[in-house]
Parts: sequence; C-alpha cells; structure tokens
Amino acid sequence: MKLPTVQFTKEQEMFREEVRAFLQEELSKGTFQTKCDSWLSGCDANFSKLVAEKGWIGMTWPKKYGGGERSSIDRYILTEEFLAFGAPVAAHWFADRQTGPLLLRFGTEEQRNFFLPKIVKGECFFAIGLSEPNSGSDLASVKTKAEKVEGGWVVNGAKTWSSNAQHAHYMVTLVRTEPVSEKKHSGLSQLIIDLNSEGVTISPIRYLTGEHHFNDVFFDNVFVPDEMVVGTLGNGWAQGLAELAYERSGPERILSTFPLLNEAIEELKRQHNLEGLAEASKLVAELWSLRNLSIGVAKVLEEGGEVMVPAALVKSIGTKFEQKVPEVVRLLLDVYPQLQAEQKMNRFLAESILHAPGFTIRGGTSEVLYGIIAKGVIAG
Amino acid sequence: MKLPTVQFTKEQEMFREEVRAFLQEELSKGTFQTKCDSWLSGCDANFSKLVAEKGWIGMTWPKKYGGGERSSIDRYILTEEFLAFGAPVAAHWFADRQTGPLLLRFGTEEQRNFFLPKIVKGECFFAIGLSEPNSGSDLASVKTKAEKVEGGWVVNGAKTWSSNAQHAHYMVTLVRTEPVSEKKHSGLSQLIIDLNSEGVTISPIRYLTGEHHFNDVFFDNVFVPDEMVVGTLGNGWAQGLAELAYERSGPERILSTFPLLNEAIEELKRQHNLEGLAEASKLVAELWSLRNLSIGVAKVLEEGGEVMVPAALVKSIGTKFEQKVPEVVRLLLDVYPQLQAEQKMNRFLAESILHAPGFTIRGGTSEVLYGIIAKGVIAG
Amino acid sequence: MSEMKDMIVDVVEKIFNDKVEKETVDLLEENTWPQHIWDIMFENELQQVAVREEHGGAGGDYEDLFHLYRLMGKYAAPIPYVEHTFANVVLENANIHPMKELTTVHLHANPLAIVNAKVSGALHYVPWARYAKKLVTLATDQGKEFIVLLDLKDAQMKHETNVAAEPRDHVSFTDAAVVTCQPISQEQLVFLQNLQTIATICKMTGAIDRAFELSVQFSKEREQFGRPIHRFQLVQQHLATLAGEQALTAAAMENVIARLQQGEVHDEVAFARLKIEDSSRIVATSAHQVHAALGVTHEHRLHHYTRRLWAWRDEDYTGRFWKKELANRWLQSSANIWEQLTTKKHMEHI
Amino acid sequence: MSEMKDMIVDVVEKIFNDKVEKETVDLLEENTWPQHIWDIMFENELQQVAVREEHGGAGGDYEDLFHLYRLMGKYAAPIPYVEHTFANVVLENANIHPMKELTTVHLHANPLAIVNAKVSGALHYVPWARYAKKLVTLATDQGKEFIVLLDLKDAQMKHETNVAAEPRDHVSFTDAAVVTCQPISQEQLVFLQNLQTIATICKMTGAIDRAFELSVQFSKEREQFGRPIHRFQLVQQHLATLAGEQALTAAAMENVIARLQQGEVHDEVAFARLKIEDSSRIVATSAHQVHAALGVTHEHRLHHYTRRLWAWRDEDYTGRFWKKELANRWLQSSANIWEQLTTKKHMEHI
Repeated sequence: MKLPTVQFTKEQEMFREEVRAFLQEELSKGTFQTKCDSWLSGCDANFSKLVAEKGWIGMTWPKKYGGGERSSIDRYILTEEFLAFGAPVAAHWFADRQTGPLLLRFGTEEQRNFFLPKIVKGECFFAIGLSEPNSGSDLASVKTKAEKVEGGWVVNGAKTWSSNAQHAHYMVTLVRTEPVSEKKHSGLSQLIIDLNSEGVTISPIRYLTGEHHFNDVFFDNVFVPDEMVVGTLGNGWAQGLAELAYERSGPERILSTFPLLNEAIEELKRQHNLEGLAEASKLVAELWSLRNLSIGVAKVLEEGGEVMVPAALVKSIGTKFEQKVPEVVRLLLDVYPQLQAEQKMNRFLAESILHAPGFTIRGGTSEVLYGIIAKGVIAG
Repeated sequence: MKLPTVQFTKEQEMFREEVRAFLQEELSKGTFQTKCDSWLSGCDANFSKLVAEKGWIGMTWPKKYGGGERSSIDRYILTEEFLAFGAPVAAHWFADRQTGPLLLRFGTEEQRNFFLPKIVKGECFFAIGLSEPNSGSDLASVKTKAEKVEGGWVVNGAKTWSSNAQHAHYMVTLVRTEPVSEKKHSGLSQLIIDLNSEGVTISPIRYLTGEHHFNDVFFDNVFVPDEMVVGTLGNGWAQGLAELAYERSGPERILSTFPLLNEAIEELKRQHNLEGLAEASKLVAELWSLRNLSIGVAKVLEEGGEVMVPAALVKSIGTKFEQKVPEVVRLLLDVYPQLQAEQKMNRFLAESILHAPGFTIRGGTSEVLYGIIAKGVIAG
Repeated sequence: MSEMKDMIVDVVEKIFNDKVEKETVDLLEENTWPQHIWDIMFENELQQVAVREEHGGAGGDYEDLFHLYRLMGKYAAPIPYVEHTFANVVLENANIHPMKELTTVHLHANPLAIVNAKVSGALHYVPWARYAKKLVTLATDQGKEFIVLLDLKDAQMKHETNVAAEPRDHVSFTDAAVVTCQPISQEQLVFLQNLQTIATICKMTGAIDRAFELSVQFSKEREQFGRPIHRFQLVQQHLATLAGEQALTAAAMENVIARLQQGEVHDEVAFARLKIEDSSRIVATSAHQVHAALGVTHEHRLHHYTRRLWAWRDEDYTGRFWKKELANRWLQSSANIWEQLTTKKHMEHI
Repeated sequence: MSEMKDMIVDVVEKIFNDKVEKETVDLLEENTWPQHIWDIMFENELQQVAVREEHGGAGGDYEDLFHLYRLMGKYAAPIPYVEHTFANVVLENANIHPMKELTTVHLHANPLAIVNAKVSGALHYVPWARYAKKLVTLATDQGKEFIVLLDLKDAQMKHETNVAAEPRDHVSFTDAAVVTCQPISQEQLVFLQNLQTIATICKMTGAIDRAFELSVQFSKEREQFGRPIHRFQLVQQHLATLAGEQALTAAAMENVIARLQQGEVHDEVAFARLKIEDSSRIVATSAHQVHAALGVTHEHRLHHYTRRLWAWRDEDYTGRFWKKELANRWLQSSANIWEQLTTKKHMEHI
C-alpha cells in the first residue's frame, strides 16, 4: 500500500495557527469546554454558527455554493485542531463531512443550490440514516421502503443509531426503492428527508452514560418529493460506499481521546516524571504514525483515488489507538475517572473510558473492517 | 467454568523441596545448564536416566509396572520444578506425559508389561506421530495407511513435526486402518511403531534457529505386528483426543520462558529498580493466575473429569503469556538477545524470542483452540 | 469454609434474581436506591453474616461473606451491602461493636486528624456516604493510627458518583466528635488492606461473571448475515477470551480465599488484584465488542457491569498500590520469584 | 529526492531478485558471505551512492541511499552494504575521505579512549568486523569526542552473531594507531544519531515489507479444512494487522526521510523508531501465526526477516534510547504535545 507523503506548506501551517488562535480564544472566553469525543458528544449550534462565520463549514466546496474552495488538507488541519481542542463540532459534522461531498458528487444542481449555502452558514444540519434496527453490521439488509406515488415517494420504516438527529434538519436516508432481489445491494436509493415532515418520529437511544446522542428515527407514510432523491435511483448502495471512505480515515478516528493524552503529558511534565513521559512517548509515536497514514489517505481522496482499503486500515488501527489511550494513561498517573470532576484529567479519563467501546463499533466494526482489508490485500 | 482450588499439602511442599534440592545440586555440578523451553530443546538421555533413578518417570503409574503410584499433583510439582529450572527433560517427556497414560487407559496388559517398566527406567523414549505433511491444523485428514497382512499391518505414509524422534525408540502413530468414509474421524487407529524397523526413515526438520528438534518420519512398507495396535481398531481419533487434555493444560504451557522472567527479576533486584519490579509483578500475577487454573485442571484430570475446554483455555492463554514474557522483559532491561552469550539474561532472552513463535502453534494453534473453547461455552 | 456457604449464596441469588431488575439498578442514576432490597436482606439476617457470635452474628465466616460480595457484583446490586458489612468487619477487627444502622467505610487514603478528641479533615469518594448514618475510617492522633467511628450527621457532604453512578461522596469533618475509636497496629492495618482488597476482587469477579454470561447469551441470540454470531471466528475469539478471563479471575478469587482461610495469604492478594484489574479491561473490551451497538445503549444492561468494572478497578487499594508493595517486598527478599510463588507464607499479622 | 531514486531501486531490486536466493542468505550461518554480490554492487557503483562528488560519488543523496537500505531489509541481503556506506556517511560528515575498502561503523556506545594518539578499549557487537578492513567509530581524547578511522588488523576480535546470524563481533584495541581522526561537535553527533536511526528504520521497513508479502502469499497458497486459509476470519485479522503495520511503517519511513530532506527532522526520528520497534513485534507475531508450523522451519525463508527484526530492534540507537530522549526534550519544553507534533522544527545541527 503506497500513500503519498504530505508535508504541510508554510500557508497551511499559518492556517493551523489561525484556527488554533480562534479555538484558544473561544476556549478562554468559555464559549466551550474541552471534551473527549467531542465530534459525537459536543453538539452546540451556537458554536457551529461561529465556525460558519469563519468560513470553516464546507470550506473545500465551490465558491458558487458558498464554499471556500480550499484544499482538503486545509480541511484536515481544521478538523485536527477541532478535535485536539475537543471543540463541540457535532452539530454541523455530518453535513460538512458527508452530505456536502455527497451532493457535490451525486446531487442535482437544485439540491446543491438549496442545501449547500445553508450548510455553509451553519443553518442546516444533517443526520445520516443508514443502520436499521436489527441490521447491525449487515448494512445492506435495508428494510425501510419507499413506494412511488405521484410527485414523490412514501417512506415507511425505521433507521437507528442516527447521531444527533434530534438537532438535525434533514436526514440522508438509505431506502429500498425496488423489491429485494438476489443482489441485496441493488434497488437501494438515497433520499433526503425533511425531519420536520409529517410522519417522522425521532426517539432517543440513550448512550450507556445516559447521554442522548443517538436516535431511532421512524417513518410512517412520510412523503418525500421526487427532487429529494440523491443521485441515481437504485444506486444508493454504491453512493453510500463512496461516503464511507470520508467517514473512516479522518482524524476523528485517531484523536477522540487526544485531550486526555495531552493533559496526561502536561501532568507528567509538572511531576517531572521522566519514566512516565518515556512511556507516554510511545503513544505519541503511534499517533504520529497513524496521522501520516490518515493525511496520506486525505490526499488520495482529494485526487479522486481509491481508498477503501487504506481508509479501513486507518479506522481499525486508529480506533484501537483511541481506546488504548485511557488504558495506558490510567496506569501512568494516579487519577480517578469521574464525569463530573473538577479536575480535567479525571473528567477526560471518564469520558474516554465510557466512550471507548463505541470507537471500534461506530462507522464499521473492527471485525467488518478486517474482512474488507484482508480481501483488498488478497486481491492485491 | 468451575475448577477445584488446590492447596498443596505439607508432604507435597516437602516433595517440591526434594526435587528442588536435586535440581540445584545437578545444576551446580554442571550436569545441565538452564535453558528456556527445555522440554522441547533440552534432550539429554543421561539426565533422563538420573531422573529415572529418582523414580520420577512414570511416578503416578501403578507399582506393578514400576511406577510410584504418586498423585498427579506430585507429578505437577515435579514438572513445574523441571521447567522453572529449565532442566533437559525432553528425552523422556512424551513417554512420561502421553504414552504411559495412553497405555494405562487403552493398552493391553502385554503392552503395559513390556513398555512401562522400560519407560520408568529411562531406557525407552517415545515420539508422537500425529501431524502429516500438509495436514496442518486439520489433524483428522490422516493419509498414512496401514493395510492388514498376516500377523500385523503394513504401514505406508509419513508423519511430520515429531519432536525428538531422532532419539526415540518408538512412535505412537495415528494411521488409517479403514478407507476414508464420510466421517473423516473414523477408521483411524494408533499403532506403536518401532523406529528401528526396516522401512522407517527419520529426517530432520530444522527449527528456524537451525536446531534439530523436529523430524519427518517416513514409512515405506513398515511391518507392525498385531500386538502393537493400541486400544480398539478404528478408535484412534477418540483415543488421541483423550491425550490432548494431558498435552494442553500442563505447566509446560505457562513456564517455557520462566527462566528468563526469574533472571530478569533477579537483575531488577540487583539494580534496585522498583519501577521495573512493579512492572514485572504484573507478569508474575498473570503467571500465578494461570497456574491456579492449570493445577485445577490437573486435579480434575486426576479425578477422571472432562477438561477439554479448560485445557484449551490454559493452553491458549498460557502460551500467549509465555510469548509476552520476553517482549516485556526486553523493555524493562537493557539486554541484547544472543544465543551464544555468556550472560544468562542475553541467552534466555534470545532463546525465548526465537522459540516464542512455536508456543501458540504446537499442540493446537490458538486459532483452533478459540473454536474449541467457544463451542464449549455455547454448548454451556 | 462455613457449611452454610452454598445455602446463603442460593438464598441471596434467589432474592436478587427476583428483585434486582435492570430498572432497580437504574435507580441509582435517579439518585435513589431500593431500600426494600436492603430490608429483605436485613430480614434474612444477611447483614449479620460473619459477624461474631457475641455481637449477634448470624453465622458464616469471611469466605461466606466474600461469596456474597461476588453476588453483589454479579447482580450490580444497588445497595451498600459490601460497605456496611465490611465496615463491621473493620470494627470487629478493632474490637469495636459492629453497627446495625447503615454504616460505610473508607480506609485507603487521607487519614483524618484527631486533635483533642475531635476529628477534622476531608475524605474523597466515600461510598454511599449520603445514605449512611455512620462512617468507619482511619484517623491519626499524634502519629498513631486509629480506627474511628464517626457520625455522618456531623459531616459536610458533597454528592459525587463514580463512573457507574454509584454514590461516592466528598465528606469533610471539622472538629467532629468521635463516636468511638481504637488504636490499630500496622499488622492489623495490613490485614484489613488484604481483606478490603479481597472484597473488591470478589465484587469484580461477580461483574466479570455476568459480563461473560451476557456475552454468551447475546452471541446465541443475535443473528448477522443470516446466522447466529457465535458462528463467526472473530466472535468465537472474543468468547474464548471472555471465558478465559472469567475462569482465571474466578480461580484467583477462590485461591485467595482458600489461602486466607488457612491463614497463609500473602502476595496472592496482590496477584489477584493485579490480575483482575487487567482482566476488567479485557472483559469490558470483548464484551462490548460482542454486543456491538446494542451493548453501548443505556437500555442494555451490559453497562451496569462494565461501568462497575471501570469504577471499581480504581477504588480502594488498587493495582498501583499493590504492585509497588510487591516491588518493595521482593527487593527486601533474597528468595527468587519461583521460591516466592511456591512457598507458603504464614500471615505475620493478626 | 534525487531523480535517479526509482532507477537505482529498480537496479538493485533486480540484482537481489536474481542473486539473493534463500541459500545465499543461509551462507551467513555457515560463517561465510556472498562476496560476488558485493562485487556486483561495486561494479554498479552502488557503494558510491550519496558519496560527495569530490570523493568520487556516483550521484544520489541520502534519500536514495535510505531506499536502498530498505531493499537490504526486504531481501535480507547478506552483505555489509548498510555498514560500509554508512561508515562513509560518517566519514564525510567528519570531513574525512570515504573508504573504498570494506569499512564498518559502530557509534552508539562505548567510545574508545585516545591516549597519546593511540586508541584503546573494547566494542561489543561491531557489525561485520571480521570481514571489514577498517572501522569508523567514536573515541574520546581528554573529554573531547572524535570520529576515528581504525585499522581492524590492529584489533583483537572475537566472533559473535546476532539472533539473525549476522556477524556482530567483539573488537578490542590496545594502543592501536589512529588512521585518521576528526573532532565532532555535539550537534554533528546528534545528526549522525538521527541518520543511523533512520538507516535502521529503513532496513526494518524492508523486512516488514517482506514478512507481510510472504504472509499474503502463504495465505493464498495454503489450504486447511478444504479452503485457502485467507478465507478464515482469524487469518483475515492477521492479514489486516500485517497490512496495517506495513502501511504505518512505510509511511513513517517516508515521512522521516521527507523531513530530513527538508532539513526539518526532529522528534519524528524517535517516533518512527519507537513505532517500528513495536511494529516488529506485531508483524513477527502475526506473520508466524499465519505461517503456523511451516514458518518456524529453517527451510522456510520467513525467519530471515523475523529474526532480523528481532535483532535489529535491539541494535544501534534503540527505542529505549529515543524514548528517554523524547522525555527529556518534552520536559524542557513549554509547548504541549499537540504543538510539538504540528510545529516543524528546523534542525539545529549541521
């Protein structure tokens, strides 16, 4: 597997400084509080609005839709800084990461004109409707059904694990538009569903901590106009796969527990604990190695290359690393994990431990990824 | 899984002291040199003779065959001490661990009378003929064939991975005595083959270090008399399975790299390295935990209980522990692995690293064991 | 071992099976607890297990008590049973009469100071303090250590919880009266450290028992790609891992208790504590991976066990404490580690 | 990057594909080595890659040289190419004319002492010393460090090997003449530490490349229970693990070299060294487990790569050295680790 080696330019480094200065200021103003796994658990529409004002939502998109036409490396840097600071970026996350690129690739001009500028302004949030109750890793076993009616489709069924759907305006929903045939991947389509439509019910799935990030979304005869079909009817599976690469190789598969690691190293420095720092350096070395790979994938993605296998690699190894951080840190420092603690370390440790089980499940379980990688490797 | 908790009696503790004193003396006399993985790589007929003189081969067997009628816990203690001292016990290992119990369970009175007293005297060594070229983990795919002739059987085929066959007098050999039927486990039988018979060729399979422990054994029209059939014709698979429990749960699945751990802790003590000792204590805790389980299985085995699943557990976790020891030790101490080194630590580290890959392969790969354990667990 | 062990264990397991539903455990997150289960335990005199006869004990010994602790973990029982009964163990070891009213205990750090027979100082993460009447803890008076019994109505309290939502309160005293106190020797303290560590090991063993059971059950019921997931090799690997850790921790617990009963427990407490800390990580990881998305929901009860493992592994005398202790012991010994492992030591204490 | 990189790499890969059979590598275990491969390399001026033009260099830069080192690992090339060419790198950095005759190098420990212009002292594990004519190493004279060139015919030698059967000799000098020497600054030494570490990283990357390739190939060819083993989930897990470590180490190597070429290499050398040390363990474990019994035979060539990984990870400037170095650097810095990771540092040295 050969990926490009990306060295940041002076301009890119300056951009990083700009983002960092912004975050540093907002942090010290108390606009937000650093959290581990903030891209899932930090949902704050006001903060997203601030980000939009900086031009940092949809920053790689064409200017005619309000984007900044910046490089995906710039966006990579931006995302890294958000996560390193544990900033609350969950509200606009999916629209920025997935929906925008999806519409740019497969959407109609009308869809782009309608949605992208709103997303860019931080006024329109998206959720993703992919998994279904009981589907688990078998994503293709979609049962949610759209039936053709005059001027549109009537959708019945349910989606599950939809992150932050309770705050989202729309959902890109994978539905079955043709009956099940031998190939279960065919006959699927992507619809944009207005979550305020009649017949939509959103009900929380509480996380093990009691937090509300995930939702079940039920569709009871929900009407979706024709113009809300994304791309080609029946091509939904292939379109969805294309999204997965964006979803799997980003810094959010490496940095979810970074605020803890950072704080731990600062604490070890305060303690003048050389042994502890030496141990922690192994984690930093892993992080650095993963980051090289992840940036390499981002570069290939930008150039339109095929990254299914390396993206699966980044996700499977990166999320294992995210899980490892709290387990190593707790052995290096005498710290008691507590969600409501005043001390940052205790809080970050609790957040990391409690969110860790999800890392290797969401966005493709490690077990499924091993299969994808092995098949890719065997095919050469 | 509920296993008995064994606390050693005063007599057992005294027996341990006796074994230890013997080993300490032989070690200081230079009779042997401590080695890691000595039950495979330490093959010394003279040392086995010394062990036999102490009455420590076949020590649990009935007195009428020359045995000591001691408990399997005594034998467990003996084996532990051999391995902890890294003594060269490979020559009599298989006869003591497997062949004796096999003959006691399935053999004829003639076989017992003929073989057991010789084994006990350290004059008769056995090899095991189970795996075949290309059979790998699929042990039942036996191709070596025995055809019935007047007064016995004519064997053709080959066995592989036979440890120390070059020093052994006989081999318990799993052969096909009936043509392949639908159930590939049926029609197999165990024959004792005299390795000095005409038509037997033993050729070395060199280990990756160049050492000669393993052999291919070829049979070209080898005649085996009827009285050398062990147990029931066609029942070879079931008889062989019974052996596996003995093979999988013993201290040799935990202690193969113990001499390295012991030496490392002594070195850390010399260095007054408290941090290092604290880290090493985690390995000792694992060892202690595994040992409880392994002794528990030994107890159940003695009482004739079913231990297929717990024995597989001990092997899969124990051998992973054995592999972990050198990888942890090398990070705790500044030591260069070298087979010919004068310093014990360097030598033990090299032996451990180089032998480690075999631990999770020999006697059932970890992959095969996971399947056995999971099936046992699901069956409840 | 008391002969009543199996009977007591059966009784309590039956009570918990009947009464400790998932919703009952959830109550803790709503800042309340099922007093009625406590009362049932009381009616059955289960709070009196292992209490000395002259103090109204109901029979049973430490081994019985520890097996009940395992059940507390196995059912995530949302009652302060371990805390109350262990507080009484401490009191009896200090020759103080045990308590009937709800009492909690905090030993492992921050001893309070006694000045002029009054106690001052602060304790972090005191289990169940908000619901308890009394607290058993350590305090020092002119360099000497005492076991003290304090009245919690004299305390200032800030409610906090561990990651399993169990009450772990911040408790502070300013010139509080001592209800009673007794000096404690270093040997006694070491003995109590051992006992409390065994108590935690037992709770954790129970939580591991259950995380394993739930995983086996889930892997039979859940289907993916058209077959039960236990048929997939990668799930089998998780099941084998879980079975191994369950067997190891159960054997560790039983061995430590057996040694304790023989008066020969020594390094084994440290070994078992270190092992169960590591097993907790392995078990939580594999159990959650088997359960996949369903297991991280609040609705599924797996988290009652994994969160307790994550909380308990960092409470009381932890692996951190014990591995330092082992390092110090070994440094002072000329025996090599094999001799240490295979030679029984008689307890120097009590 | 020199434009000739791909060409040189192709040429050498072709030579090795033709000439470096498994039997050729095995020669080392019979205490000999394939001089003819060395000679072919010489005829192709490959020993002159990255040597300065004024010293008769054949073009190419460090990047080219490092990519050849990767091939040495990938083919387990049983020739002292890395040692000889890196000895010349050291000489040129010390402003000493590089050598044509076989020269080896030993930097990372035990500097020799210079007294009255004569050198005395002992070095352990000097690579290929028994076959080399000259040795480049460090020596101290009145507290100052020098790069010295010594004649190995002045040395007493004891033949030893690493776990991969490569020559690692014990070499000692008593009042040996210095062929030539030059003082070296601390900055230069740090630069050479970085370079030598990168050299080792490249060799190890190559060995990982091959262990991965062999495993993929084996899993396609080997059948068990009636199908190729790559169809089993547990083998797929090993393949995914191997693919991941191969990708990570290859990317690490390329990134370190890119930084070096830009004159900005700093902590990255340490990161890459630490990562490849850990990857070696993971790769050797998984590759052997995929190959099962066949992979532990001497007949199979897997061990040429895994044994080299086990040897090389403990040679020169190891992870142990670099993690201490990082700890010290971080302790002296007020920047947090994220700033450290994302801010390029210009090399202070050379």
